[in-house]
Formats: sequence, C-alpha cells, structure tokens
Amino acid sequence: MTRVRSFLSQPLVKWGLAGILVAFLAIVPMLAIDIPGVFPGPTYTPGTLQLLAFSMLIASLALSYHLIFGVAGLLSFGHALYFAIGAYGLGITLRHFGLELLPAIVVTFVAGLFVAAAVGALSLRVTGISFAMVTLAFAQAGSVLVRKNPGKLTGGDEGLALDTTHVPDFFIGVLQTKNLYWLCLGVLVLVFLVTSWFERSRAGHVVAATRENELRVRVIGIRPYFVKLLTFVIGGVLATLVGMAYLLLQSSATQKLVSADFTLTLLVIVVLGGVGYRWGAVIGGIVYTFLDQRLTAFASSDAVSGLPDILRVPLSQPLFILGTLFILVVLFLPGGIAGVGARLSRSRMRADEPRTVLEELT
Amino acid sequence: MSTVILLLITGLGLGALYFLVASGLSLIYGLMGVLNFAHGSFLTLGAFAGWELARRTGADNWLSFVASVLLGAVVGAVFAALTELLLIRRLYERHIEQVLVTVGLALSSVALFDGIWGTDPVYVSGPSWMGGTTDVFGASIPNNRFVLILAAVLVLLGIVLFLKYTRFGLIIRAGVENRSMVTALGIDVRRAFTVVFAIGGAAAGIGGVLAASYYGYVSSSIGGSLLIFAFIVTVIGGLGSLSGAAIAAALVAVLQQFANFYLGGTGDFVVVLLLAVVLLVRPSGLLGSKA
Amino acid sequence: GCAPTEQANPGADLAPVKVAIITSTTGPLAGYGAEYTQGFKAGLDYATDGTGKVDGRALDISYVDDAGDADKAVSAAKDAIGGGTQIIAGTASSGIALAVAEQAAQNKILYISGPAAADAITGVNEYTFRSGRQTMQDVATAGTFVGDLAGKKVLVFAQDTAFGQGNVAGVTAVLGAKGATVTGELVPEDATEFTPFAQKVSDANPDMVFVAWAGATTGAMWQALSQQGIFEKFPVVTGLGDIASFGAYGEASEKISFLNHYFGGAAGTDIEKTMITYLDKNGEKADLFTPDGFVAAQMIVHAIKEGGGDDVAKMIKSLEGWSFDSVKGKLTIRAEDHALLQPMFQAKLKASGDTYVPELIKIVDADTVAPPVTK
Amino acid sequence: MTDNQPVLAAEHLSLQIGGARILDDVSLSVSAGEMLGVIGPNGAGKTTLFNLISGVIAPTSGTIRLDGRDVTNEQIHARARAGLGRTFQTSSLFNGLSALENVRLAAQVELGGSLSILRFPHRGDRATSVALERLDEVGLAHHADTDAGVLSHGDKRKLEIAMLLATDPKVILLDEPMAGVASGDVPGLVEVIRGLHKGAGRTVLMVEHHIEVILGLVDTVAVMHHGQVLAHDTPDAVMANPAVQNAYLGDVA
Amino acid sequence: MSDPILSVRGLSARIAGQQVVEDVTFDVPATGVTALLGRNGVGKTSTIKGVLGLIERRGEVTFRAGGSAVRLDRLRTHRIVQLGIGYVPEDREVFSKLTVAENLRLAERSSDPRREFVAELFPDLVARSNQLAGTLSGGQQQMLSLGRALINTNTLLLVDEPTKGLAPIIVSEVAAALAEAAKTVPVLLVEQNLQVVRQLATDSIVIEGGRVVHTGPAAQLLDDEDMIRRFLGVHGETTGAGATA
Ligand SMILES: Nc1ncnc2c1ncn2[C@@H]1O[C@H](COP(=O)(O)OP(=O)(O)OP(=O)(O)O)[C@@H](O)[C@H]1O
Ligand SMILES: Nc1ncnc2c1ncn2[C@@H]1O[C@H](COP(=O)(O)OP(=O)(O)OP(=O)(O)O)[C@@H](O)[C@H]1O
Ligand SMILES: [Mg+2]
Ligand SMILES: [Mg+2]
Repeated sequence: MTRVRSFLSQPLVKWGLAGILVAFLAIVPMLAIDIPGVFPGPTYTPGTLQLLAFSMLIASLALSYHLIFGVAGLLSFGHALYFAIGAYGLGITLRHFGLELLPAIVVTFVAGLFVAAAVGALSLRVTGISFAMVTLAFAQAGSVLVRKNPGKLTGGDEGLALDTTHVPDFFIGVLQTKNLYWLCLGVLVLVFLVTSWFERSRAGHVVAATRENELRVRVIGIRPYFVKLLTFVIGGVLATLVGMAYLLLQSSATQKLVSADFTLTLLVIVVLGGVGYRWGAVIGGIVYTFLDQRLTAFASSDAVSGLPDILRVPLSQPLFILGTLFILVVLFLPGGIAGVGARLSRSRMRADEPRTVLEELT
Repeated sequence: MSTVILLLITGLGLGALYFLVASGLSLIYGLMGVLNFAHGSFLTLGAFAGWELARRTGADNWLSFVASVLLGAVVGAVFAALTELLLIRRLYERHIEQVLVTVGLALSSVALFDGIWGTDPVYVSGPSWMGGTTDVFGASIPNNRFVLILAAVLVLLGIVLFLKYTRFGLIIRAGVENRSMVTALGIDVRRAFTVVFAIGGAAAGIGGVLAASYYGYVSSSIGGSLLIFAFIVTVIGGLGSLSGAAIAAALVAVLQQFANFYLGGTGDFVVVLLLAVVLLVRPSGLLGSKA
Repeated sequence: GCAPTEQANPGADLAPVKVAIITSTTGPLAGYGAEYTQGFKAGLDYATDGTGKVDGRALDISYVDDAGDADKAVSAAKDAIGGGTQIIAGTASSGIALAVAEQAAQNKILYISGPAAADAITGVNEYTFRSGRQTMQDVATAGTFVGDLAGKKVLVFAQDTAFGQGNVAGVTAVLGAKGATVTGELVPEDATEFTPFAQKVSDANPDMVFVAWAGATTGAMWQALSQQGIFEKFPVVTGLGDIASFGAYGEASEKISFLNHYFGGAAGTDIEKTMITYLDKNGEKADLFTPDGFVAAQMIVHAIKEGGGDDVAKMIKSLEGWSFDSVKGKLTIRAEDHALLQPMFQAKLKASGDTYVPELIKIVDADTVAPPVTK
Repeated sequence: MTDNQPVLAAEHLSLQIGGARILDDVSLSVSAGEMLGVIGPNGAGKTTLFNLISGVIAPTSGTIRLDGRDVTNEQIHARARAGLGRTFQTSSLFNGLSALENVRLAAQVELGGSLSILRFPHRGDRATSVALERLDEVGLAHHADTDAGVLSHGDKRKLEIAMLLATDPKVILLDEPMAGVASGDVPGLVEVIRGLHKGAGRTVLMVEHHIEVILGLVDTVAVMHHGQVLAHDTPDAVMANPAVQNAYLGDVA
Repeated sequence: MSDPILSVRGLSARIAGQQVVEDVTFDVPATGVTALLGRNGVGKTSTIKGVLGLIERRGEVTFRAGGSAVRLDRLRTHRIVQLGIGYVPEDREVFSKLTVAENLRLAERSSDPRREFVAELFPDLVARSNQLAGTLSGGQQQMLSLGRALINTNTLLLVDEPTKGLAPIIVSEVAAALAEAAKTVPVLLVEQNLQVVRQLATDSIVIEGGRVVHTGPAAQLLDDEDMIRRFLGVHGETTGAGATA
C-alpha cells in the first residue's frame, strides 16, 4: 500500500522538479555555463544553443516514438516518415505554395495527421514483425518519393532549404538561435506533456494492457484496434510537429530524414534511455545527440590522431564508438540510463525490468 | 523476347544474392527469434576477406576465386560464431536486447571497416569468364549470374539437408519457443546456437564474395544495402522458412527487374508494395507458419 | 578593431580572421574531403607565401568534420558563425552545400562551396561562391568530343538522382542548343542490375553516349556496358573520377573518352607544379578535387586582402569578377552568378602495369565550357 | 428450471480444422441463473466450445445466441460488452501490470469511459475501489501491487476470477478455475464461484475436472466426448450414465 | 536405509533477482515417490527448477547414481539431465510449433528410447503424432509432457503437478504410469491432488514460505488432520473435494 500513497504525492514532487528544470533550461541562453569537451562553447553562444536545441528536438522525437514503441509496444520501423512529413511538409508549403508560416504549419499538421491515420489504419491490421515491416514499407515508399523529387518539390538528394520569406525575422540567422532554442524547448515541453497526459489517461492504461495481452483486452470488452490507432496517430503527429521545428532550426531538410536508418536511430535512442521510461526517451535523445555530434569532434582531434594504428583506426570513427557504447549499454545496463536511475532511486515507474515488447515478435 | 529473358535470368541472379543473405537471416531468426541486423556485416567482412585473398593470389584464376569464396565462408562463420559467443549468448532469452546488440554491432562494424579499408569502394575482378557473357535465346547474360544461382541452390540444398538429417533442425525450432525446456531435455542448446549462427554467417560470407563479384566492388556498405532486401525477402517468404525465403527472393528480384525496366524505375516501389500487400493479406508470409 | 592603416604589416595587431572549413573527414565522402583539405593547405601556403598570414594578419582556421551529414554541417556552421566566423568553405555533398549556403544567406557571411557539383549552388544567393566545377561544365566538355553536334543523337546514361537529372538537363541545355537531339536513360538509384539498361542503350543507337554516374555501382555499370558491347558501337564519354575510382572502369578503361575536371599533371601550369611539390612533401598526391581546396584558399586570401576579413560585403565585391591564375590555369569568378569559369580537360586512361594512368588529350578553354548565366 | 428463454444457446455448432472435426453439431442451451458444468475427457472440445461462444474462434457452421440475439458474427469485445465474461484454462493476464491494474482495467469497462483520454485512473476513483474490493473477495488484496506476471500459478487463477467479477458479466465461462489451485484454497474459491452465481443471479458455464467441485455446485452437467455432447442432465443422472463412466470417470469415482 | 539419490543442502534460488527459495534442505530416497507439498506460491516449482539449474541457485545439490556422487549445483542443466534425470515441468511446456512426434523425438536421449511404453501409456498421442503440439487440448499436452520424460530410461524423475487439468480417467492412468515408473526409478513429485499423493507417495516434504517445514513418511502426514490443516490449509471435510478429481 506504500505505492497507494506515493501515487498521489510522488507526481507532485516530480512535476515540481520538472518545472524547476524547465525554468532553468529557459534561462540557459542568459547563462555562461561552459563544459569543455561537451559544449562547443559557453551556453550563451549560438553553437552551444544550437546543439542544445537540436538535442531537445531529437529528445522530443524520441518521446513521440516512445509512445508508440515503449507504451503501445508497437515496433514501428517507419516513424521517421512522420518527422519527415513535418520537415518536408512545412518546407514545401512555404516554398512552393507560398503560405504564411501559421497556415503552413496547420496544413502540414493536417497532412501528418492524415498520413499517420491512413498508414496506422492499414498496418495495425497485422502485428509483430509484420507490423514492423508494413510500417517500414510505407516509410520506404516515402523515402523513394522524396528521392524521386516529383515536380521538383523535395529537391531529391540536394535537399530542400527553408524559404525564409514568410518566416518571422526572430527565427532567422545565427544571432536568433536563442529564439529557436526556446522554440525547441517549448516543443519538448509540449510533447512531454502530451505524452504524459496520454500515458496517464485511461486510454493510456488500456494501451499498456493491450501491449501485455491483446486477447485479454478483447475479452474484457475493449476493441484494442482504436486505442492502438489513437496512440499511433498521436505519436505520428507529435513527430510531425517536431519535424516542423526541425526545419525552422536547421533551415533545410535532407533525405536522411526519411531513411530507415533514422528510425533505427530512434530505436537506439529509446533503448539507450530505457524502454518504457518517458524520461529515458528524453535523456536518451539528448545523450545520443551529444555523442553523435561531439564524437565527431573527438574522433578528428589530435588526441586520437596521435595514437598507434590499432587504437587510432577505430577511435577515429565516431560511429564505431557510438555503436560500441550502445552494445555495452545493452549488455551491462538493462533498462538503459533511466533504468539505472530508477534502480538507484528505487522509484519504479512501471517495472524494474526493461520492457520486453519485442518478445511478441518471436 | 530477349529482353524478357535477360530480365528473368538477371533477376534470378539478383534473387540468388538476396537468398544467400536471407538464408542465414532466416536461419538465425529461426534460432533466436529476432532479426539479425549485423548480418550485413558478416557479409561485408566475408567480401573483404575474399578480396584480400584474391588480391594476393592473383584475382583472375579460378583457384583463387574458389579459395576466396571458401575464405569468405570461413570468415563469415567465425565472425558470426564470435558474435554469438560474445554478445548474443550473454543476453540469455532477452530477445529485445539481442536484436539491439546486433543493431549496435552493425553500426560499429561498418564504421570499423571504414576505418580499416577506407570509405572508397575497392574494385574487384574475378576470372575472366565471370566477366564474359553467354548467349541465351539472343540475350547476353553475364556469366557470374549463373555462378550466383548455382551457389544459392547449393546453399539452399546444403542447409535443408543439414536441418533434415541432423537434430539441429528440431533443436532450433524448439529452442526459439522455449530455450530452457530444450536444455531441460538434456540438450546443449548453446552449442547448437553457435553452430547455427556460424552456418548463417558462412552463407553470408559466401554471399559477400559473390556480391563483390556481382557489384564489381567491395565497400563497407554492401552488406547493409543488401540487408534491407534480405529482410523483405525473409518476411515475405515467411519468417524462419528457408524455402519461403528462396521463393520470395526469386519473386522479389524478378519483379524488381521488370518494374525497373518497364514501369519507369519503380522497382523498389513495387517491392515495398508487394511486401505490404503480402503481409496485409497473409501476415505470416508466403510459407510462414501461422503464429 | 581599428580600420586597417597603410603599414608594412597592416594586420599584425588585428585579431586573426576566423575561417571554418566544413567537409567530410569520415563518412561516405571522406575521400573527397581529404583531397580537398590537402589542396586547401597547399593553396594557403601558396597564397600566403608560406606565412599563413594575409598582410600580416593571422588566420584562425578550424577544420570541422561534417561526416556527410547535413545536420552536423549546419550545427558546425552555426557554431562557427556564432563564434564570429564570417568565412566558411568546403563540402563535397550538394545537399550539405545547399544547407550551408542557406545559413550563409541568413547570416550574411561568405561561403565558398567545395567539390559539390550541383548547378543549383551557382547563383543560389549572393553570399555563396564555389571553388570547383559544376555539372554544366562537365556536360559542355563532353560536347567537345563530337565535332559538329547538329542532327546528332546524344544519349545520357545516368542515375535517377538530382545529380543524374541535372546532367540530363545540362546536356539538353548545352548540347541541345548546339543542335543535338538529347534523350535521357535514367536508371533507378537503387538498381543493382544494369544489364537490361545497357541493352536499352544499345537498342537506342545514338551517336554518342554520355555517362554521368557517381557512387560505388560505377564498376558494375561499366561492366554491363562492356558486356553488351556498347564500346564497339558508339563513342562513350564520361567524367574521369579520382584515382580511387580508376579500378571501376575495368575492361572499358581504354575505350572511354574522358572529360575531366582535373587529374594530377593535367594542367601543366607553374602553380600546379608548386602544388604538387607541396603535396609531395606530405606524401600526398594531386587528385580530382585537390584544386578545389587550392582555389578556395586563394579566394579566401584574396577576399581578406581586398575586403579586410571583417566586412563580408566588401569581400564579396572583391571576389566578383576576379580573374586569377590557379592550378588549372586562368579562372574567373563570374560577377552575375558566382559561377567559376575554368578550363576543363579531355583525357584517356592508359594501362600501366596493374593500374591505369590518365593521359591528357586536350585542354578545353574556359569560355567554351562556360555555363549559361543563372538568374 | 430450464423452460424459460435460454440466455445462452449454441445451435448445431461445428468446427472443422483441416481434416479434423473438433466440434460436431453441438447444441446446448443454458437458462438465466443456471449453472452448467461441462465435463469430458481431455481433448473432448470443452475449451473449444468456450472459444466459439466467446468469439476467439469462429465456428465452421452453427449459431450462437446470447439473450436470443444471434452473436455468431460479432467480435470478441462486442460479446464481452453484451455481458459475456470468461477465464482461460492457462491464465491470461496483463503480466507487466500490477494485480490492481489488471482488475481496474476490467472494472473501467464496466463503469464506462475506459478509452477516455480525458480521465485519469487514480486511487480514489470508483474503478479502483471496485477493483480493490474484487481483489479482496478472491483473497488477493495483499498482492494488489504485485505484477501479475510474478504471481504464483494459483494466485494467477484467483486474479482471473477477480477480473471477471469486475466486468460484472451476465454469463460467465470458467475454464478449469481450480486447476493448479492448492487443495487448501479450493473451498474458498468454490465459495467465490458460488457467490458469483447464486448471489448475483448470474449464469455460469464451468469446465472442471474436479468432479466433486462440479457436483457440489452445478444445476446440470453436460458431458462432452469426441466433439459431441454425450449427455446433458442433472448431476445424478449423468453420474449414473454408464457411457459417462466409461468415457470420463474410469474407475476412480 | 540406502543413501538418498538426491541430497539438497541449503538450496536458495532467485528469480529475476528475487529470493524465492531459501535455505532448503531435504533428501530424496533412492526408491519410491517423494511428494513435495505446499500451498500456492511457496516455492515448490522453484525448488525443482533450482535443482535442475533452470534458475539461479546456490547451495549443495548432490546426486548419487551408480555409486558415485555428482554435485549438480556445479553443472549446467543439459549435463544434469544427461545424468539420467527426467523432468516434467509444471506448465507442460510442450513445443507448440513442433508436432507430437517431433516433441518426443527431441526428448530422446538414448539410442533405444522406450517408444512402445509411451505409446501404450498414451494411445491418444500416437493417433495425433503429426498434430502440432500447440493445438492439443490441455490434457493432451500434459500427456505429451509426461511422455517426453518417460521415453528415456531415467535414474530420477522430477515431476511437477502431472495431473493438473486431467480428466479423472486420465488422472488414474497417469497415477498408474507413475506408480509403474516408480518401481524402478525414484520420483520427486509435486502434486496438489492429495488422493494421488496418497496413492503414490512413500515420503513427503512440505515447503512453506520458501523453507522446508516438515519431512517424514507420506502416510504419517496424510493421516494427521492437524498437520494437513497446518501445512496445506486443507480441512478435513474438504479433503475429498480437493483429492478426488
Ligand atoms: N489445429 C488442430 N488440428 C487438429 N486438431 C486440433 C486442432 N486444434 C485443436 N484440435 C483438437 O481439438 C480437440 C479439442 O480441444 P479442447 O482444447 O477443446 O479440449 P478440452 O475438452 O478443453 O480438453 P482439456 O480438458 O484437456 O483441456 C483436441 O483433441 C485437440 O487436439
Ligand atoms: N518471475 C518471477 N519473478 C519474481 N517472483 C517470482 C517469479 N516467478 C515466481 N515468483 C515467485 O516465487 C514464489 C514461488 O513460486 P513457485 O512457482 O515456485 O511456487 P509453487 O510452490 O510452485 O506454487 P504453485 O503451487 O502455485 O505452483 C512465488 O511467490 C512467486 O510469486
Ligand atoms: Mg480445455
Ligand atoms: Mg508450482
């Protein structure tokens, strides 16, 4: 019964802490925190703000994937598609349809909603690996489409640059990076709130139950299809939202966004952070981005190039370090980073063990 | 007419390549119940090993070609066995982590190959007959396509016979479902797992050397690019079903050729469409057992 | 800082000029990145007479790896710009180049793109220049292999990517204008089996085949063309790649007519010799994209010399219309759209032991292959 | 006791898989408030019959009526909504969720709004208090916060019943509720089942091999054998039937 | 009395990091059926799995066969089983995607398996030899699971609730089969059906809360109403209800 009481009190504490954290993050652009090796410069510099903003977007995207993979247990290999719809959709509506920013956002959002609903409705007719593959198929179709560059809309392998005509000035240029930083922080907070909201709602509990045992859900009188679809669509549109922020931050979209590798990256992030943990997805996204971006700097640093071949060759490949690190986490830190945190603080969010959502695929 | 024949036979050649990758993938899926994302790396390493050997022994004689295929098989097998021993085995019955560890291995091994052999493709050549063509009803078919098809058939037969005439087939199927019960029947399931992994790796290694001869180059990414089609083939054929994979490999590749040629380069589109349709109509794939 | 004064060393007490070189040292384009960076260092040495300083003012050059990823490049660019950098150069990928060009425009800084070939980079905005050639120049060079193009059938064999489509468009614009009928045979990007397409080429019976191909599948593509007997039937023209790719042509090596941006020893200029001497010292070899780095260094030094290193508008002005001698000969930066007008080469490959070496057939002068002005 | 309109009726149900006839023209009806015991040798088709009634499997032919309404083509959840509840022969639970959450999910369906994204389950709400009550009824209150997956076998059986109670069904299918339950706990569970039948006037169908349990609880017994209903009668009559003796009881009883 | 075939000393076992068996000590005599009894969740199954090394365990487990003593706690499961220990798991654990015949074939450890013996015992299995085990009824799966253990010639049988879910007629057959087997092989039996226990068991061990609380001849335990109530929670008048089935 201890959990009965902590059920009420714990959230208050948690939300309080989260509020303080957000407030702190909000004033970061005013501060001069410098962590050499981690940040490219003090926190008020655009380079560091950019890195932070980018990592928050990836964290938001990971959160949206967490909803589908961690909560609903749906192994989607096509989540990148909705992110790409956000980035490309906004890019295309701004550049080729000449819409103002707000209407363009609405149009793109609706497009993401529509595609997620359509793809979800179809692919949720199957489960397990089949589901993974059908979602992959749709994402691949999207990828082929982007690369084929129909009507010169997407720019193919040259990418699509943001048309700044209708974008307000406070989002344009490196000097405005702090505004973009706040935008990304806002997106992260929004996605986190929506995700928590959904997870805590009754529908969220039903989704979790469906992940555990679908037949049982039917037998107690619930049709799992709609809740799963709902989760899939919410995850999808959140990704679309993040994709739009991404375009504003990066000012261009490239075909990497639609690649299967990118979805795989999301999987890596969610696992790194801890499957089933909301905070895990956030931390995973941030850690991954920092590693990914900063390891490049490390790998080409003098410290590495001076090493003997047997060390230099692997260490000069950022992906090698990242992949190895990932293997080590999987081998030695079940539950990912958040899992370690949960074990240390003994405050379990749902289960001590990482979700075994892939089990159903066997 | 000759175009149709050309498309058909070259399609089968490509299908053979898909199958060589998919066979090991399917076998390992049958074994550990998860898709092995590192399978492409087994193939790539096999290809590099084959190339290194051919380069040293003079690439254009048959002896060194056969030797490099064998070396590719051995290297693929060893890499796969080590993967099982060092990584997969530690994650006893934790399927999700097993998949993820292969994802990590795929990432890091490709980067390591980049570091060792560089990012530029290295171009390979084989015995000159392989680069020649044979006329079949007016179509000039590149000879190495026949070698590919032959190799795929041999590998298929080899694995089928192995599964049929040893207890491994049973152990694998049972082990996927309930590994600890298999050990409780007095069977050393770990050894069986390593053996099967090695066989899958060997098939991939052979595929690697032949893929190098098919593409004319080796690079760190050839495994990865074949892997996605191998996944598709494995799934369309029905997970864990070797003959399903063989049929699907041929189907996918031939369809891809025809669509690329006649339908304005929509090969990939059509394959992806096929995948979606097959799965929506028959979620367990062509020959997959119903879950 | 204070305005430059007329001294022997006017820049000595000014802060160093920050320059960021963003290009691949890892990832799929790492090879091109290495050529570019080597050339850049050689060019810098040449343009500053070995001092590394411009009019006494030091240069603070940082080399950043983009790993072939536009996100990393954009982050690096923002980091650099935020740190006060006003000059960025580099990258071999058109996608990345266009993304960085967008940053240049938003932040009003100078960007000199590297080996990326997309025509779209030329004239994309007033802040962006290029130090390499563009697709149109390749195409125009190809045209020089056929004497009179009127009434000739030219078939472009390319991948269905922006690069391939750009080539078809380029050939249509450039050679079509000279009276050739141009058709494109675009092969899907992910196709691995080229035999049927080679047969299509054979069936089309053109007067010239122009091949525009990039990436690892090149070898398989040439083999397919050889196997279907294309070389016996029609002249085949393509761009000669870097040394690492010479193995890709296989049997066809000696039968292809190559247009060429650059290979070590092609130009025979004094500057080229200086560059090769410099590279030799480091055990490096001149290659396809070495001049791109070299030219970038020359342009940067010139811009700083004339524009002071702090005033972007001035630097841009100083580059527009500038003509100068470089590795490949005389180059001109066209004022209207920042296209880099430069001579191109015709070459062939000759067997030499196990490998092939390129041989110059002829230098095509810059005007002959100048791309149409972008508006 | 069986002449009013049957609340559940199976009419000429057959199921064929491949060449095997698993159910062969089974007709069975149960009237409101009745408790029917289904017995028969292993493999007779008892579980299959339950699967057909609850909609887990579709019959090859035949009709299933709930309250006189044809539900043969309705999906599992629709039948559950219409008041049909069941347990499984091998416990089927939400293993990663706590026992309380398992039951609360079931209670929510009964109370409505279970798919709402605007309502949050919390300790004070109706569903939770109902769930806690149900857990208490089966003697699992002390395991409310234990993950269902780690409960012992017998406790899982009890949790299944608690979930069933929470959905408050009209008609209940129990598939071997006593299997694996410690002898000492059997009487308690028998009382729970008796309560859910007599106390609430529910209709119950129960498959059970504990013949004493069956005899002590049910109004009528149906005996299945080789996919057919061999006999359907009062317990006494059935026990006296020599065919039943041969097919099912052997020399034990 | 001869040496016990199996001695368990201070056995502890953990599942997912949680202690489920604590310091359990008992002997299994070299002949007859030893019943391992206790209420739900006390750790009977876990004890057996601990002996077999199927879960993480600590403590001494000694197996004496053919004059030599082997420490089972140092061996891996497949080695333990190869010593001649047959195991019938609690939840049947048949391989559902293998046919009945394949399940049996996989279980064969020796070159001369006792196929006829199993076929006689469970004729239904012969009739269904090509059916996928997953489609068998619960009881049929239980027979298959027993068949897998009995097809080998064992020196010790570990049997976990073999009559659960079986029709009375089959229960008596299984009991008879076990009685038959017990003539030559000692058996450690977990069973909730007290009548079956009464019929088969010579000795008894009672576990409660992960510890052994009673050992002694089975008859002594079963005849003592008081002990039955205390250890198994069974009241006199309901013993029948639990036991008959
Ligand atoms: N796919 C199938 N192919 C052949 N026979 C099948 C198939 N599926 C089920 N059966 C058979 O149908 C019969 C009915 O099984 P069911 O589970 O209904 O039995 P039951 O009466 O519940 O038995 P138990 O008391 O052992 O649980 C069994 O004999 C089973 O083997
Ligand atoms: N995976 C697990 N994680 C944590 N605890 C577990 C797990 N599996 C079982 N347990 C616990 O271990 C204890 C012993 O379980 P065990 O299955 O050995 O009991 P048992 O005596 O066989 O019970 P039953 O008569 O119900 O079969 C139980 O309290 C159970 O809750
Ligand atoms: Mg049953
Ligand atoms: Mg037990």
